[in-house]
Amino acid sequence: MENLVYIALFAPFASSLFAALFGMSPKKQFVGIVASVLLGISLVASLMLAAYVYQTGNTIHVTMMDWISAGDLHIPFGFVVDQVSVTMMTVVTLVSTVVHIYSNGYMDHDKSFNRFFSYLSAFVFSMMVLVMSDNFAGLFIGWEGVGVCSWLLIGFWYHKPDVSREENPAISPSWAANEAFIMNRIADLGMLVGLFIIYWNVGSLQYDAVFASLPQMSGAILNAAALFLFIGAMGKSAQFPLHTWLTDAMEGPTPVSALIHAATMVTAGVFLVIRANPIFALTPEVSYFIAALGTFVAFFAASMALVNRDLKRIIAFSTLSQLGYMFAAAGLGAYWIALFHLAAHAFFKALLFLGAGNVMHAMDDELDIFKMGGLKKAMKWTYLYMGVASLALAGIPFFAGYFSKDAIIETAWNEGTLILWIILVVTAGMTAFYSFRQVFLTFEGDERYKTYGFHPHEMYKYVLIAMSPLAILAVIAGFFKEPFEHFVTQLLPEYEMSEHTEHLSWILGLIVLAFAVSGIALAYKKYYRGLKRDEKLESSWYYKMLANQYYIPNFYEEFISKPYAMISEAMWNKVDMKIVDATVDGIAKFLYKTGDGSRKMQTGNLSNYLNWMAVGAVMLLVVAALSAAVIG
Amino acid sequence: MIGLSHYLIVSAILFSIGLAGVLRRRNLLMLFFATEVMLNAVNIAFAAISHYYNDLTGQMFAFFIIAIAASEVAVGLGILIVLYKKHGSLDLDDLANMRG
Amino acid sequence: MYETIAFYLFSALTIVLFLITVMSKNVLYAMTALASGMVLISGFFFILGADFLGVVQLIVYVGAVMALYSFAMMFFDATRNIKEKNTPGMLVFLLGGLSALILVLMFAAPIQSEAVHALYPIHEGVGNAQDVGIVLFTKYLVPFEVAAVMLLVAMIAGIILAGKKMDQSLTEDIDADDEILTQKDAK
Amino acid sequence: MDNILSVLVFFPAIAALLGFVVNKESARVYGITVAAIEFLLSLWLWFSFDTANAGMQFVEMIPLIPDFGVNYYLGVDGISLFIIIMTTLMTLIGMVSMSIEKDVKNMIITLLFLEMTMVGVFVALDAIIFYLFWELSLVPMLYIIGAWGGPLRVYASIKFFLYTFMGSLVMLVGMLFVAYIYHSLTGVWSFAITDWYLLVLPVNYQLWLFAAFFLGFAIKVPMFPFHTWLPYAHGQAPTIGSVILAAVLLKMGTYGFVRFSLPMFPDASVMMITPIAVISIVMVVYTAMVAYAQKDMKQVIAYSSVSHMGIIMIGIFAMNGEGIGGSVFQMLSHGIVSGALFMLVGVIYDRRHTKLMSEFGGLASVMPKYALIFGVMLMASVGLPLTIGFVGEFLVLLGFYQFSPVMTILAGLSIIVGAVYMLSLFKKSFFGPVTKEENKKLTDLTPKETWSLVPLVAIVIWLGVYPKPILDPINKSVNAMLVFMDQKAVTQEAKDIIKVPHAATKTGEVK
Amino acid sequence: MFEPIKVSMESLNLITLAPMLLAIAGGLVILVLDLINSKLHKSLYVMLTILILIVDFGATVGLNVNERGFFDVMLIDGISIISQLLIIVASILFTPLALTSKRFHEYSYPEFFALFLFMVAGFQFMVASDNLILIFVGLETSSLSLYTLIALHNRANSYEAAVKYFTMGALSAGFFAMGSAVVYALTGSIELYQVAQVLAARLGEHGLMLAILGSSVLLMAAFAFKLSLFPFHTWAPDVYEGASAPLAGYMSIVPKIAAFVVTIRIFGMYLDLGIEWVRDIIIILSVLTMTLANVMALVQEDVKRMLAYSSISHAGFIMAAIAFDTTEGTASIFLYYALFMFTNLGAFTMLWISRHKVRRFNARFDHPYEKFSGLIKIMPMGAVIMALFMLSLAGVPPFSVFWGKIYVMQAAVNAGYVWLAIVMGLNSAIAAYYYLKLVVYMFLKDPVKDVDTVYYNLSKPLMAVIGLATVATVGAIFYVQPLLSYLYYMISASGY
Repeated sequence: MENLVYIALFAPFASSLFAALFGMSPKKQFVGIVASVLLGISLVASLMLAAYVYQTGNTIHVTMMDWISAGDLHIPFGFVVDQVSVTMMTVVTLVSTVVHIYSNGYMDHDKSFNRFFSYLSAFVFSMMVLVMSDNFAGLFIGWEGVGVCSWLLIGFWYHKPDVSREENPAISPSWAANEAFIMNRIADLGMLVGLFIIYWNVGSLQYDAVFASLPQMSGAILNAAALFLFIGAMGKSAQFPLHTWLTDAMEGPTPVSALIHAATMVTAGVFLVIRANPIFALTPEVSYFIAALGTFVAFFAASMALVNRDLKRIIAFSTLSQLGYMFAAAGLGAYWIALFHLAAHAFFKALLFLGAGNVMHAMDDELDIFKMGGLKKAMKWTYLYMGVASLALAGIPFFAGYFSKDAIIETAWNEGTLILWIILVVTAGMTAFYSFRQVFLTFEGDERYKTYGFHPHEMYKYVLIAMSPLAILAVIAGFFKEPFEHFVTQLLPEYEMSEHTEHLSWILGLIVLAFAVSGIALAYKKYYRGLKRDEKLESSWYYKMLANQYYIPNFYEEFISKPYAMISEAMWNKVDMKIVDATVDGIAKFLYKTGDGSRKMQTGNLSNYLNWMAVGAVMLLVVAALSAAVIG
Repeated sequence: MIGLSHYLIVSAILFSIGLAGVLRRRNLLMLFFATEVMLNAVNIAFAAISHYYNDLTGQMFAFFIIAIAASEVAVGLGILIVLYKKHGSLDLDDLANMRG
Repeated sequence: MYETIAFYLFSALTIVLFLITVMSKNVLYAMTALASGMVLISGFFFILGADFLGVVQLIVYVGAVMALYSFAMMFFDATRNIKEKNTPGMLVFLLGGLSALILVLMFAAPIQSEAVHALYPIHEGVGNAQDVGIVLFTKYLVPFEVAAVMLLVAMIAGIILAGKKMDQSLTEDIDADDEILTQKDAK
Repeated sequence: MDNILSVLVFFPAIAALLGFVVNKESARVYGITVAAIEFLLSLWLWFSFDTANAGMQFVEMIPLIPDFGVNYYLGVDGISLFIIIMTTLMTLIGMVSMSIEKDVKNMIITLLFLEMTMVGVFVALDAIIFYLFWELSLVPMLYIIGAWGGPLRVYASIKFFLYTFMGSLVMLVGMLFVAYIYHSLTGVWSFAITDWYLLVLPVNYQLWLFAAFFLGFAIKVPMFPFHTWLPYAHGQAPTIGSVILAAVLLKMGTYGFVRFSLPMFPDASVMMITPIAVISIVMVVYTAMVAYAQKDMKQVIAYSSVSHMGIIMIGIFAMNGEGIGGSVFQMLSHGIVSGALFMLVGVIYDRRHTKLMSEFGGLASVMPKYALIFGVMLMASVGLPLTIGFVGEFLVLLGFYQFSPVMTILAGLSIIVGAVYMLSLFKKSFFGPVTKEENKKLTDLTPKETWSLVPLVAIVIWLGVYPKPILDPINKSVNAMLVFMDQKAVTQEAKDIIKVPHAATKTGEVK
Repeated sequence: MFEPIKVSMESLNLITLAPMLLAIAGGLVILVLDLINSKLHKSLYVMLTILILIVDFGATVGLNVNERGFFDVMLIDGISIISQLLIIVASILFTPLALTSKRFHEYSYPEFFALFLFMVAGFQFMVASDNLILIFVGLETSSLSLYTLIALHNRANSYEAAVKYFTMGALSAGFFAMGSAVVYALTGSIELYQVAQVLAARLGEHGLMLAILGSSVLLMAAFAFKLSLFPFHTWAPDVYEGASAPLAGYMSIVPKIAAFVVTIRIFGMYLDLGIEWVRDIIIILSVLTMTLANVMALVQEDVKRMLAYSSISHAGFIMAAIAFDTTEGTASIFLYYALFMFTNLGAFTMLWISRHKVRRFNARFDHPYEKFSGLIKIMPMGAVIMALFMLSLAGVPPFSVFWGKIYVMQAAVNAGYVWLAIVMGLNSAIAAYYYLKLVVYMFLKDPVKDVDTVYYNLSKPLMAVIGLATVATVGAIFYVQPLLSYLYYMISASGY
């Protein structure tokens, strides 16, 4: 089994290295194929491990080698395959494999084809390290690794120039990449601090050691550790206020958005909370904060999605919103539900993005849904996939999202957090609305694209086929809820609804469903027939506010980026050059000036010299006389 | 009665006169005169102390000071002569090639 | 009584004469005053019983030094009044006055002490020249001889500095670049 | 070969003297060969180094001025060993990558002398010998900056020299005072550091002496506000000068803290943790901001050096095995990474004769290999896990957290601000469209450049993934030092703050 | 009438006089040789001088420590021997500088060498006595010779230098005489060991303090002139500039060693009497001297003038050591000068060999910095060697002056003057600037114009001198130990 662990882990790494070999060469189709195959191998290994763990209930723990040891700190490269990590492994490798295959088609015209696969596989490897590590430091390796890969991939088309924010809210891919990296770094600092707290109170960063010693730790420390860990999670999972990078990250190629910014990396934060659930379980205040923040983000992101015109950004907002759901669940203690939603979400959201990718591929990278419409003729399969995914997202019964999301909302009810429940329910309605607004505007109605001269065409067959597992899972994943619960709760705490909730569950379900369906209905009414723009609405302040993401990016720019640049400039020009350096030079100049001044005593005139000498002698005599008077 | 202090005070006054001369003179020859005054002043002091201590050392010192003064005059005038040949002046104000 | 009168007379005269030396604009006056002052200082020596020193003072200073100065004065053609931009009187007065004040204060103290014993006592009834001679040729023989060397040095210095060779540059006529003394000298 | 340290010190010096005879055209090859041999010798030193021993090894002692206690006294322990190896490595690589056309022979000779002084500083166990090499190292660097530098080279080189010289003279007075105390306590003159370690000084003496040494070391590090010589020196120096300066010379300062200040003045060091940490935090954040404001690539990296040195300083004053070990490791890491970054800037400077970021843009399209290596180094510089930069930074922050969580968070801002200026540098120069016509025809790395950079990339990743072979000996010596400091500390507060690792107490390693 | 005086030869201890007599006799021999044959080449006189000095050296080495001779006028204690040795060695080293490839006016006089030897004898007398008369006479003998030697260079500047030196010397002689008179008035003696006894007895007397302090001040003024302490230093830059480079170098070492010895004797006495005031004055003067000379050296345009200021600064540096009044302090003075000697010898020799007849770089200066511009390109070896001397002067280890500096600073620390040691350190840092300035010119700038003749005066003897100076400067670390232990032994033997 250990070999399987290593195969699952290192197959993507091998793939990355292999692709990197050709990183600077022109496109080589076999690179994509080899990468996909290696990813497939990793998937198979993961599935086998999953089966093993599922069947035996054993976990596999391997330690490859020592990494850092200094002082009392010992960090090994250790990997653990247990119910949680194997779930993540499976999800990650599955989506990755699909995305790899998909990318063969999507990226086929890109001259940096090989490089893309190298980055993509490297990402998978980092993600595997993240989920498989048996300690927080290893998790952090993966954490940073996915950050870098995300940076590389968002900035994949680095050659694009910077443009104004009006033209492209993300300015340029490289700008978006840097934004993502830096925002994540802010959160990483929190995460590091969380690690430090744990280390200095436990003496180890191994999960098992940490969790074992939790009962001896004081509440304040636990709260601090939980809070800082969650700050780390906020960055990676793009929770408010560190969320702006996620939508800008859509500058990357669409498979990247599917894999990294929807299915896997952004859920790392949720994974962290789930992984560290013993800590969070002991810190109800922090947990409640997490749930509240998650709920808020769910609503907040959904509200921005309502008016957005960018195909990918809408999906990104929805991702954000769904991450909010997951955090809500995790914060409320329903870790397994969060994990379940994570998995289900991965499937349908990846599918949604890949579908969007198909559309972009067809529409020469056009993203404005107002310029689309009626694409269903040209892209039947894509329409189907995206429709299914949207249904799942909207939480329509029997699709994956229904089971997972409903459970979260039910949890909110069950915990008695009525406000959270209401918000989550409303958000469910909004989710349904914007999902179908997008689907309808893209695929139904008049064929607006013709006026812009596009010639859409369907994606390659094999790509469509490759997408099918996701589509299938988006439909059926919900049915595995029971076995899944059974499986992961071997490790995660059981979460049972109270009898009261159980009793009301069908009503609650109906309410949610009502909201979802009415959302769809509204979308249908407004957009099915085509785009009817409402000038009055679009010029209203709230519409503008939503369209501009509550002006948060502008706020950040005006109050953080620009002041930072200004202060930096001032630090350099004013402080460093004018004060610090000028002081040093001033001392030197002073000495030089003193020299220049005192050389004047050297007039060259002997008489002056004699005067100096006499002055010296007489002065000494005077001092002597005065001192003698004092001494007596 | 004239005591040691009397002599010494005369010596001090003469020494100061010499010093003042050294300070105010710009003509080298006159400046040398002033240095002679200073040395002579000291000689009075030595002779007087010698007398009052009944000790010969002071006279010795004065004797050597006279010898030194004489040698200084010889060397000093030698230097003055070469200088005068070169510069044609003994004024210190003309003699400030090197400064700074 | 006789000593007191002599002391005050000599003191007043030397002070005046040396003041003339220092203040006079005429080299001749200054020099004459200096010579007279030195004669009077030998008078001090005679009062103080240092006969030998008095004689030496007269011979060396009034005889030799003054003669040298006279020759020099003639050489420099300095018989006329000289023009000097003297150092500001304020500074000179201040420094001279201060030094006089402090030196006088110093000497006004009870500096003479019974505790001091003469190491080379002046013998009663013995001539000063004899006394001086004995100390000079025993204890101070070495300084005496060194003084001789010093006078030799002064003599050589006077001769070569005033000599003709100093007028011409011994290196002037030789062009720097065709001088082939390098090897010769290096031996 | 017990006298391998002497060989290491004097081999380059002798080679430099002989180098005067070597023909101008062959000087480069000569230099590379000598540096390579020196590097192999240093590797041999590592090979024969007993990693289980925490104390000084290969000790050599020849009395020079016994009446004055000055001895030719050399030795290495885990702390200095790897800095020496890094020194020889960076000299070798610097020489290989050197792109200077003018007076190559002079440069080679100067570099070899410089190598002697640098190795000398790290092997010296006698304060006077240490000081000797310390001061002597200024001279070749003065020449390198001044003779091959940019337009302001004379100003920069003199500033560099005088500034450091001034500080070290104050340090010298400190050394003399320690010797005086040693003499008055034992009646023997000694400048041997190991003898000085045995002195238990009263706290007020410790504080004064600490201040004296601090000035010398802090200027070299350079700590805020003594850092302004550094941007000039880097800005004007030729690539090779910057590489050596950043990689090795700056480390002398931090090494000095580890070698002198901590073990000799444990109480003063503990009392000074807060002020020094505050200065270091200012260094970290302030210089990172200044770096962000720079227009010149090299200046960015120069200021980033200051910022990173701040991290090293914080680690040293963490007073625990994690922090100090991490600091020593970070010294190596910064040496290699900043050295490589300066070489990388040199690559583009050789091609375009400008280092202004505004002159570039889109280099990643034109020079992909260059961009790749630059990217790796950049990531190492911002402390990405599995690169060399992470290990040290992580350990430092981890270590210092024990002393002050708040200050650690402030210092930890380095991972953010560091990313800000580095990524902005990368974006401005490498990303975006190729706007300038001159840039379109730039050639990618030549084999010479590639082969001097690839080993560094390899090291950056190797030590990021598997730092153990280096971290273990460092850790041993650091632990021993902590045990020793703890025993020696006079005040209880110091004893409380100096944290002896359990590993060290268990085995009872005492120097 | 007196009895005839009987003096036994043993009690005279004539051997104590031997070294000086040898030098004087040597001077006379040279004069006689010139009388016999006036066409003899200067190289003969140079070699004769060196030989005489070597014999002189031998005689000095052979002296026993702590002996008095000739009615206690001669005092052969440790510092007298080591200072004589240093004086002789420095004289030997500077003499061959006469053997330039180009002719210079002064060396065409055989009298030059005779005067030189008389001057050495004068210095030797000065250091080998504690009798103020002999000190004074020795001082004047050497000074008068030195004035003449300077004037013999036969340039307008050298006359000016000689006049300045002479006149100020005359004034300082006046101070010395007056100071001695006060000492004599206080104690009835002018022999320092007697003076010390009487003063110790009279120290408690009321009203005498002014006279005691006044005597110290007057003597201080006299020797501060010789040592070129602020504000008595003003002659030094001009005289160095006007004198030929070898003499300037010589002046920066030998007269100062002699003056230091006398200063140690006189002020050591005051310090031993417990007059702390003198200590304070010495330290103040020393700090002022090193600092002001340093800042003035910063702005110089001429290397020789810069070296003059640097010598002043070094003297101020050393002066502080007297205030410590410890064996280390005294040893550090001699160690410093011994080490400084080689470096200064080298530096001034480098100036000397680059001396042009015509000032082609600057209307006034012989050695402006520009002259050395880009020397590394023209004459790499010369530039490197000059740089070594400059670094040594700046106190960069391991060159010779560093060891002197560190020892002085150690002495300061040991005596409890840590702040003074720091001031010394900071001053060294300031000083480094002007030394570096020359290095910068030589190494970092490009040559200006027809510089091929920078080594105008180079000859083999000069190369030998430079070689010796270089070896001694670079290899200082290897002879500091024997030197130090010898100095220490000698000094502690004589009770300082």
